[in-house]
Amino acid sequence: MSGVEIPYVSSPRPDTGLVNAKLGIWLFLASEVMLFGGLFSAYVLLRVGADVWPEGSTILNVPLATLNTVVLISSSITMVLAWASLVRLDFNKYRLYNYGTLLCGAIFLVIKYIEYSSKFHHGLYPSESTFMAIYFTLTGLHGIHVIGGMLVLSYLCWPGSKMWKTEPIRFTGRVEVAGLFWHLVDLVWIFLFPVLYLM
Amino acid sequence: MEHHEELPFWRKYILSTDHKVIGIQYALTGGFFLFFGFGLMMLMRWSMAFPDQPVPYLGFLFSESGGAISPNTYNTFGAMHGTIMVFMGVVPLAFGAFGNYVLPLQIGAVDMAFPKINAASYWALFVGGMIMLASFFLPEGPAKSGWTSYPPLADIDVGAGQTYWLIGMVFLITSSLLGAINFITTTIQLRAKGMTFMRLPFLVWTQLVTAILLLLAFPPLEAAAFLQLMDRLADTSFFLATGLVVSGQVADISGGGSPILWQHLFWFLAHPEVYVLILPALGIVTEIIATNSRKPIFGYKSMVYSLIFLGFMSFVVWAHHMFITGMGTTMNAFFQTTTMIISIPSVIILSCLFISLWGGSLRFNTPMLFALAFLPMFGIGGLTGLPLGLSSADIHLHDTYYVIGHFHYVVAPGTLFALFAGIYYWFPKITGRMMNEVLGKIHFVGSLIFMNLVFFPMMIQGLAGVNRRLYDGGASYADPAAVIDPGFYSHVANVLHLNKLMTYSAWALGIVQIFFLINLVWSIKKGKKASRNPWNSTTLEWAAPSPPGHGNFDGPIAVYGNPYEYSVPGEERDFSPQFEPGGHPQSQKEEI
Amino acid sequence: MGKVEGHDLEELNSHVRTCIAIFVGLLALTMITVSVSYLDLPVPAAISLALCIALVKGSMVVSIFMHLVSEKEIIFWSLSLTVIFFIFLMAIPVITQEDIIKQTIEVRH
Amino acid sequence: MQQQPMNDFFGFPWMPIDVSEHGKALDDLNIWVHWLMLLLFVGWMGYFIYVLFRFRQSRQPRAVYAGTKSHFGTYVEVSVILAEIVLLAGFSIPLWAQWVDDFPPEEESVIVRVVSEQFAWNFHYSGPDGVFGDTLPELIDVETNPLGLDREDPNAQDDVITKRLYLPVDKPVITHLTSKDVIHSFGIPAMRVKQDIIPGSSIPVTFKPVVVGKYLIACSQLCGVSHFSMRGFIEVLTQDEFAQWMDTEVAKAISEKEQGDMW
Ligand code: HEA
Ligand code: HEA
Ligand code: CUA
Ligand SMILES: [Cu+2]
Repeated sequence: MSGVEIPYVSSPRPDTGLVNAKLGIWLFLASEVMLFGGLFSAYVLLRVGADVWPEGSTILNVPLATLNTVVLISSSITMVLAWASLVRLDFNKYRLYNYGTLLCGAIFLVIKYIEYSSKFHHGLYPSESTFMAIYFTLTGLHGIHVIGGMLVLSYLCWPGSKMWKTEPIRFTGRVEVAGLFWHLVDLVWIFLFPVLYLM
Repeated sequence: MEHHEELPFWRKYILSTDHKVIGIQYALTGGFFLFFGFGLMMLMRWSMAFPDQPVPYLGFLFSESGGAISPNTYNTFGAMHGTIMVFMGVVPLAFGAFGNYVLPLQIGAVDMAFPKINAASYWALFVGGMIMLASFFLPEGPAKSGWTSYPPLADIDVGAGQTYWLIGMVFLITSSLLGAINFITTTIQLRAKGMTFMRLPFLVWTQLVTAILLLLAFPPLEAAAFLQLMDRLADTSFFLATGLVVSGQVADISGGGSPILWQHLFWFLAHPEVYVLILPALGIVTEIIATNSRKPIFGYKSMVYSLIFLGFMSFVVWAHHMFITGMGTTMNAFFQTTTMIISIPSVIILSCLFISLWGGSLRFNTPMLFALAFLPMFGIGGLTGLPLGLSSADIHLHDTYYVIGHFHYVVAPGTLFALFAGIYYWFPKITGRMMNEVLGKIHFVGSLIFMNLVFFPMMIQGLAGVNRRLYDGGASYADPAAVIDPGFYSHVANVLHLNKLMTYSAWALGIVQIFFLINLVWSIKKGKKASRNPWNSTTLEWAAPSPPGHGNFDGPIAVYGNPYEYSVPGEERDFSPQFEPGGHPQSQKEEI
Repeated sequence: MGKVEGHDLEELNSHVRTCIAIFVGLLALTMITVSVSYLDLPVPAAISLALCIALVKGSMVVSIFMHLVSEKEIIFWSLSLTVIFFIFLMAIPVITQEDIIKQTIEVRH
Repeated sequence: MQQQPMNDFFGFPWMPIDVSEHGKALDDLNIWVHWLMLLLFVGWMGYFIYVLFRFRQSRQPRAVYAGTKSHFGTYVEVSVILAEIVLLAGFSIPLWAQWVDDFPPEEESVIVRVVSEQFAWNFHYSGPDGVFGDTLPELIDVETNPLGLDREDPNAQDDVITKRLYLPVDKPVITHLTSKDVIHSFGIPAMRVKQDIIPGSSIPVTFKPVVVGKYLIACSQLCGVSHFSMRGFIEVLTQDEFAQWMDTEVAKAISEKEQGDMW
């Protein structure tokens, strides 16, 4: 709304050294950590209590997941480069790298889709076993985060990038903040991958 | 202040991003749900006192069961009473409304750090609330497995009620998370010049700690809600053990899940949640007691440290709700010990408030009366937590009315009284008019008497061993016809008559609230005009006009001293506001 | 070359170089953890190794990509709190689950 | 219903009678902690009322900035801490350890499997052979075989399944609690027993009734629409009566089995 100027939107508050959005996103990430913490805790408790627990690699497709890991890690580095390009005032390069991130996200989802459909094809639904249930829940929730991150990045790539002309510092801050979220999605996958596929 | 272009009504009052408007939206929504939840309980109390008898006047609502409340309806109402009161009543009012309206003013901010997220937070609550309300119109009715929604019962519940509950909870959780992020960021980033952490009014501290609890405790419940949704919609067995036999049929599930898992994830949230219900109340009470005793709060610093410690410890006591699920000695000892430890900071905070009164000049206006009554009421509630926290004593008391009595003493004559006090106290700031004192005092006396008449008998029933969640209030355990042959010992028989007393008192409590509602509506238009600082108070919100305009203060504002500088020796006035130079030299030592 | 205010280009360049190094490191660790999983180590060893590698990778992402190493104190504190509660959340339910009323008597069938 | 005898709680008849061996200790703890609560409450309440009267505005027009310098609050806090330590270390933890770890020798006890379901209690005695017959979920029939007892199993021949819990007086009981469907809770107010029954696990609980009589089991966990009426009935008999009752039941079980075979 018009009128009130909220301080520390683009320049940091001297005593804390932070802009509002930076603190806000880290708090949000903290809550995300606890969200996945709840699910991981469920995983641990169910696994410890189970009589038998299948080794992930016997059911799931490790090569595809490895590929997905590489894709997500790559998307993280393009995210960093996109932000760095903005700091260097190179908007076109920012867009290019941002396309790269979005593309990686899309590849990730396509591979996920292939994995899911091959499971369904073999009649492996979440109701099959506790392992399949936690696999679908964890990767599904992670997939929703990927989609969410892609929506934010698309916004910053197209309609939201108008802000670059008017408030470049604030826009750079937004990209940085979106990047933090994207890295978290990567981070979660880094743990999901061994937990579900390798052990 | 510069003049703004007029905004259309819906931008100004509906989709507003002004923290004050959002605060009022929260208050009205929370107030509505409190009333609604209380309405459910008045019906349930009828059933407890007069099981199977048609409800007077409202019998048409229950035509299927001949006007009486059936056990099934009772269970749905019970689950929804708990859910509504906790997540849609007290949290929106204590955290959402008071936090939104008062917190930015008290730290000298122009608005919340993220106004749009703030509005989104309110609307998430609204959607969640609507989903919960919608579930009342489902053919099988809303959720009926208690506010705790323990599986397998909740998992295998027929009808969509439990699914609505879970989806509604996801929205309510989202709302609280967004709110929490906003509150923490605002408190850390938008404090006015000179407002150091140790100069924050205690209410701001309590809201800050509350926000941290919500931020870190709610997500695991969200995770649990997803798991239960999977169980219900995708036929997984996260919470279903192998070999369940439901109504004679072996259930068609993969099994291998754990019902206890839900309890861990639920109580990981729900214990911090109960402190979410009480901490803002403690903050409100502290503000009012300081103002109306005209002296600084005793031991402000130790209160702040206790508060932080309490917040931290609230994450490691949760399994005291699970003592009798089959815990071994080691973990049991661990949770008993943490539970006893967490009672200490509460004792310290309450002692500080009691001692603060010593040497004061007490003004007994309505907000002060509610705030003072809060102390012993919270005291009773808190003290009755101790036998529950000692697991060996809890064996007898668990899931009896003693537990119900314990927590209602903290949330009803505790938190609700603090909320009433807060409404009477900040009403002049919000509307520019005072509330009526006579009506206020009637409301106070009536509420105090009837709250105690509702909740004290619960302790007696609980000690006798009467269980909670019984639609007939325990009559099945005392009825000679039902207790198949005579000669069985009934622990309930002697205390059953208390049900009627509690029911009548609950209705009387409802009638007393009418005085409050009349007062509320009447005072908006007809109340005595209030100045900026009607209570001669010291904190920052009283520097703003009543009601504050867009952007809150007349101009830049700075802070010069501690929050509660009342009756400073040598000063002529008995209050030295934070926003004016002056006050006790001690309080100005710390610089920015 | 210009830059957005409040940033030091030198620092930025070296940060980007570190990030690329980390990227390569992450790829390498991914390959290692996958190949180790084909070694058929005993389960506990395999789990600990996989988790250790994941932890290393995770802290690389957090500290460099998310530049937590150079972040402000308040963020650092709020994350430490989160980590503590995360550990509580992971550990206490399982420990409790393991410490149930157990004694030698089993129902004999 | 006519008045029932109650136990004393601070001079009021607020506690149910207690017919178990361990109950007294739990009640004592309960009373001790209520003493602490009462002390705190009465102490602070006295102070509170005095303060409200003494420091009202008309009597004390201007407040004293410094308030009190006394360390009264600290003393209270320290005493509360000490009292809690005593209650924890001296009573509650040891009592709990006894409650969950100290099981009587199996030979000297009555062993009962308690199987709960929506909304009924079933009790399974192993009979003279001391071994429970197999139960298979597939065999469950609500009317004739609520536990799905496998009548072919030799160990099941003499097994007794009842709807009421019969116990001998003065003899320790070991119950193994299981549930067929949802969580129930095995609560016996008159014996200070309460234990949630978690489907999927079998939880042992021990107690010892010391007075002959008839008592109620109260299901203490919300388990569905008829939770309110999920009572169970316990009859504590003299040891002779119990032995006699057991003999009749076993004979009945065996003869039923033979009849079943003839068909
Ligand atoms: C605002 C809410 C709130 C608060 C603050 C508390 C505070 C406490 N609670 Fe409570 N509790 C609930 C809400 C709350 N609780 C709810 C909702 C449930 C039930 C949930 C369900 O099952 O549905 C519950 C259940 C519950 C249980 C589980 C019981 C059971 O199911 O068997 C236990 C067990 O340990 C417990 C313990 C405690 C303790 C030790 C405190 C301590 O923090 C209390 C510390 C306070 C004091 C010790 C008071 C100090 C006061 C003085 C020293 C001064 C006295 C002076 C005068 C009175 C004049 N609570
Ligand atoms: C915050 C929580 C809260 C609050 C405030 C209350 C308030 C009340 N509760 Fe509730 N209750 C619970 C939380 C709460 N309860 C929970 C969690 C359960 C357990 C559910 C379960 O078993 O799953 C429970 C269960 C419960 C039971 C046991 C049911 C059973 O076990 O079967 C009973 C029985 O009498 C009861 C009674 C009451 C009564 C009489 C009030 C009264 O105090 C109500 C008083 C209400 C008011 C006085 C309304 C005030 C509001 C206004 C006046 C509007 C203000 C307007 C604006 C601001 C605009 N409650
Ligand atoms: Cu079974 Cu309640
Ligand atoms: Cu608790």
